[in-house]
Amino acid sequence: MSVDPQRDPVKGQNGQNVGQGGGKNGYRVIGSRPLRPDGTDKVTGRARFGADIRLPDTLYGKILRSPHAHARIRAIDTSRAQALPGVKAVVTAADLPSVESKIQDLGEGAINLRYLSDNLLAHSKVLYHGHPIAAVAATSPHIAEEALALIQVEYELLPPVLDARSAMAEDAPILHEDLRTDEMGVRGDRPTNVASHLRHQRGDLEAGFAAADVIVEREFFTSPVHQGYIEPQAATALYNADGQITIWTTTQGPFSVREQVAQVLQIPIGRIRVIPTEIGGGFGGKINVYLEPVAVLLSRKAGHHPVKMVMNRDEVLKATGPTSGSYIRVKMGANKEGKITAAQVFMAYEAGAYPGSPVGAGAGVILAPYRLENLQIDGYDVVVNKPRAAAYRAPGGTNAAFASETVIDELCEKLGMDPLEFRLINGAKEGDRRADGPVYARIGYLETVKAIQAHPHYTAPLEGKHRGRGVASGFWFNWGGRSSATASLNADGSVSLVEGSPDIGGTRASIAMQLAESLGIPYEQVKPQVTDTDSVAYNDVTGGSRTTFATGLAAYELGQKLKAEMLRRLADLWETEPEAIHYEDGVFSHGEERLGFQEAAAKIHETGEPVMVSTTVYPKGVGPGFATHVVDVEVDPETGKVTILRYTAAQDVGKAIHPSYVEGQIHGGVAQGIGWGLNEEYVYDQEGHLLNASFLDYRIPTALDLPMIDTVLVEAPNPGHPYGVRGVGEVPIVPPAAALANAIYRAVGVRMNVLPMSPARILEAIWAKEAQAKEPV
Amino acid sequence: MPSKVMVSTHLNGQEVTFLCEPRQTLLEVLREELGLTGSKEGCGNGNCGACNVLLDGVLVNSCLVLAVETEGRTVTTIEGLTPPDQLLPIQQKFLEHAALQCGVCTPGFIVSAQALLEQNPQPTEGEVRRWLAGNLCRCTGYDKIVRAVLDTAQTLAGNSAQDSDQEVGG
Amino acid sequence: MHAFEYVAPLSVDDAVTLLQESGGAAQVLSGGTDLIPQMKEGRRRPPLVVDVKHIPELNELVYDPVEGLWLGAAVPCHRIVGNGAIARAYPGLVEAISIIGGIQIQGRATVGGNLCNASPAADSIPALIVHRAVCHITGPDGARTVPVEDFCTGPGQTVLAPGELLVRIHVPAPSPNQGGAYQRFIPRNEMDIAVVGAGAALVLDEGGQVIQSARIALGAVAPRPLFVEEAGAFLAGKPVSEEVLEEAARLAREAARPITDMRGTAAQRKHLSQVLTRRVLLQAVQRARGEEAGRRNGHA
Amino acid sequence: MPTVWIPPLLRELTGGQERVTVPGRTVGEVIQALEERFPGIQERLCQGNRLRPGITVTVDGVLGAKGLREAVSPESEVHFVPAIGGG
Repeated sequence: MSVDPQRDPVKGQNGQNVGQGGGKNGYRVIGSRPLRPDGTDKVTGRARFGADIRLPDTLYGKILRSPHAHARIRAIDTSRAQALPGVKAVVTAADLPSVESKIQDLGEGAINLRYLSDNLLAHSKVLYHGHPIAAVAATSPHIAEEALALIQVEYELLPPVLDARSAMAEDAPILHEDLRTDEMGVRGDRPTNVASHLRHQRGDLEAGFAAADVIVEREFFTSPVHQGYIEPQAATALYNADGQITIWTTTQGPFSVREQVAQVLQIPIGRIRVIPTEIGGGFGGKINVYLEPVAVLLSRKAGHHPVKMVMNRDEVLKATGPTSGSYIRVKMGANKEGKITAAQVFMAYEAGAYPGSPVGAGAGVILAPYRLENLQIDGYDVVVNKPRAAAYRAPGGTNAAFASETVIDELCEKLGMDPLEFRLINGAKEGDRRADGPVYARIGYLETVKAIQAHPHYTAPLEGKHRGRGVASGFWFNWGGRSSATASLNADGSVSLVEGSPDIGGTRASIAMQLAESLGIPYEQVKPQVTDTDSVAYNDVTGGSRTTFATGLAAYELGQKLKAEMLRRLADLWETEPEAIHYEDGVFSHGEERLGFQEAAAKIHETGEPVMVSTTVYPKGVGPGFATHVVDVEVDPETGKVTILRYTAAQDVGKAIHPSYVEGQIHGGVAQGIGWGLNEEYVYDQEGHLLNASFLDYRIPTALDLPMIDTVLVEAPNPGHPYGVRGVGEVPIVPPAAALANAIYRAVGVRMNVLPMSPARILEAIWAKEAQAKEPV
Repeated sequence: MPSKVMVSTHLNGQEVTFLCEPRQTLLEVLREELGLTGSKEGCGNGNCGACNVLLDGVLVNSCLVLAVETEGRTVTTIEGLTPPDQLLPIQQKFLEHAALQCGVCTPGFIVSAQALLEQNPQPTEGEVRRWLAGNLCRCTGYDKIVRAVLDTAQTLAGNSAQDSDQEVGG
Repeated sequence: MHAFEYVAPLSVDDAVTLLQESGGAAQVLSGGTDLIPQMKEGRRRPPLVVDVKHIPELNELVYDPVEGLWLGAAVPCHRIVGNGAIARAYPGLVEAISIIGGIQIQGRATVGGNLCNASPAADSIPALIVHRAVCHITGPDGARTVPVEDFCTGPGQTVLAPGELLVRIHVPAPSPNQGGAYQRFIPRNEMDIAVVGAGAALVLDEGGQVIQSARIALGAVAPRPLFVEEAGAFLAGKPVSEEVLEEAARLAREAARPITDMRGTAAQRKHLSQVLTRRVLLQAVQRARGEEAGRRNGHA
Repeated sequence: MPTVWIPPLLRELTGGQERVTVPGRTVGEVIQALEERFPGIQERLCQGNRLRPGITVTVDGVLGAKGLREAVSPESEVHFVPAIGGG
């Protein structure tokens, strides 16, 4: 094998930057790769994650979960559990205040409070295998577990509904008697499992398909998949004797936890303080509360002891949010010139036990990379007897792109066109209209296509039997949201940065870097920390690819404000106007006067009040993200197993603040997309029992399943951010499944329409193809 | 209350005696009784490696060891592996390569990678991946982790090559 | 986990006494990589756990080119895999042992435990069967031996009577011109349970052209690891050819009676039985001839 | 006057019209104006004095934070789209 320096596994970076960045681009700090401030604690085991919290007198809480997918609860008897020595409290849904059916925006996405409450502890029905029924606090986790076994629940079994299409059937068993289909404000007139229907429509479909020279129509099936964060949910709550509540929890959004706990327990937020611990992965799955309100109830009932609750992996997989399984139908037509003439999409997403699948997002993603005149998308949010779906990295995007991007690949095949050429013909650019209506501002989609087209991966021939190369593109909206932060100037010239965005993948660094850049000081002088809900103003969750963008914008503003304040103070000292002071390269000067940043800080410290600035932002200028990926695979036609030979991802990242962590986001998203594409799925039996609730049989990729992942950071700066930042975390999970499907087709000639494309399924597809070939024509 | 057993073990270079129930795993005792929370529980059944420790120098999942089994044996956790005055080269390389995002799997990876390098100072990429396949990471796609391990090996080899050069020269 | 007592006897006799006194309720703890998760999940609730790792006989690992291999039931996999002489003598057996879990599992898991756990999908068992391994068991009534192919009686069940302890496994010395191989199919490349496992060992004539004897065994295609005696018998006396090996593989497929479960379908397992048997036979022939082919590895 | 794109599920109220121009300096005023021309549309978009949960508004492609108080210029293009949460 020849040595390609870019693929040398030892040399730090494997990727490249193209576009306007290509280096530091006049920046001092942005674009460099400093060490993260929390790194040492994380490589030495000192960092404190959710389960690492230990308070004196702590009790251990455990949850009893439903062994059934769908059943009415006739009776719960907790008396034997309560009598077990060491048990301090037992709670059931009867301990939850009754909340009205009210849709509330709780940080990210709206949810009906009644559903939220019912998901914490089932009130009258259990709606999925693993649904919580009761909780116990005891002096040891083992005693708590023993107590669970003493709780007696009487069930009336009901038939389960296990996928979107059967849930939509006329005679399907109904999960929620009061659920009616919402069609933008109009409620249906009968009980249903279809919570809502949405539609995007433009142009003339019939004319569009009539103008097509080739039409491809396919249907697709995908299973629920889990975020798979390595740290299980963990929360400790103290309901103090004075009614004040403190919650230590591993969460993407401490403010959202505060809000959810307040609403569901009917307690004012002013009595709740949420202290985020380090968070061991989330990917959208650590936004909803599962343990926190229950731990608060137990703490109160147990006599104001702290109660610590830690899920095990079985519970995480059974009862915390997977993302939706789905049924999708895509019909697309194109003319001989390679232009898409029409597209029609039907998508039904499994919401799990309560409404709220990401079908809206999926509908926005599915055709987003393309310029279309005639289109219709219908999306349905459907409840089934599975855990309530939660956000998962570009929610709803991967399965949507799997459908549309493989149909596009088939169109290309029929037209005899290179799939990247096809995308250059149809790809969206600034001024084009998205499928859901709005017009794109500056985007870098076409640049990602060109970056792959020019990449040595794509230009290198792929040789060998049963090998294939596939490409696919993806889109994600990204998000702004609300952020706040403060910065204090210390006498030695260091700056303490206090922010409220939990750091899930290096954002302390990327946010501190923006403050350093803005203030003109070295990164090492900024000391960032993530704080609790009492110590900074509201922050939306770390999610939606918003943190480096929005909290980073706050940090930029802090830098500007701090600089202005320092200028004002020095002007006072030097008896001049702030505008008259020159600040460059960390040096303030005015006439003969010169002070380095550090000296200036010391001088300001000695001569007056301390300097602290704060800022809050709610930026609108969100830049969406696009990516194009290429993958080479080899398929063993006798076993159906896929080996990934090479993977390259090009992405419009706006501006890479800390390129290592941008690459890391792409690596991680690709890895999750590959897992989704090849092996990850929830496996249920006919009664709705989840069969594979462990890391043994819920197969996330190991180090041996992945190659190095090449990245191309295309930098098309986002005009809505002073440094051009776009969210980068989500879009990389969108294309992989489709890219793999397209590569598998080229390797062994089967078009896969089911996720995951497990060896068994590929084998069956190969058999089906062989059987077809044998049939007389 | 179930009866407890007294266990003496060499833990991170010290003689430690603790009381535990036979049903408590080594991981539980480390974390809940001894305050050593660097070893993490990601799965509890040996499928993720986040709880990796060395038992008599052998890499094991501490969630699959009963604490009573460690009587008279030597246990090294991430806390004991880290030298008092500086980071191990593998830890430093993890930082430099940004080989961690959320960081919860990191202690397990460090313990595992360090055990690899002691046994096989010059592993190939394939050997690194095979060795680390029992450690799950959901954030990084393993790319930067594998690079960090290979780079550590290369750096250590460079250093020892320099050392031996000097010995020859001197 | 439920509460239980823990004892670590120092002799086989003490262990047997403890097991006998418990009336079969006690569980033997060796590497614990199966037992501990099973206890955590409540699938096993023994009142007494007998840790056998302190018994000298169970820690014995001796290889002699004439006597063969004596493998104590509590020897962890990493000791076997790390022993060059054993790996050279029984590559097909050691490669099966080397894939019982990742490195961390290898540090604890034992072949004895893999046998006694009696999973139909256990990796070491087909490999032991084809290498003619024999279990040495001690119980209240003395010692007895059982060929590995007869040791497991069903999922999680073995021939061990209450009070009986698997002490060691004996593997006969390899014959000249012997070759063995084991392969399993898993969806990932690590950390999975075999969808199907296949082991083969055969002895060629001096010229390396004629099969003198052969044994084939499959995992995960029946309630217990399956010794496909007829496929080996078919090969005995036949010259090596693609057709002959394929026919033996077909016989293995015939013998397989798999079920569909979350890890694989019956049809897939039937099919893989033939594919993997053919592949391990080819590999075993190459090894018998001394022309070992490199192992396929996506990251080599 | 600002152009409002009518969500497909509401076009039954606009006689099938895909987009209409109505006066207004804020999204709220635009909806008021729509209501005057297409009675019933306000109820489909709003709950009380805010947008319905699950609906957000974009003005000139930009997701507004102010809901009904979001400013609209005479050249603006207004869309009502599903609210999206990220991971």
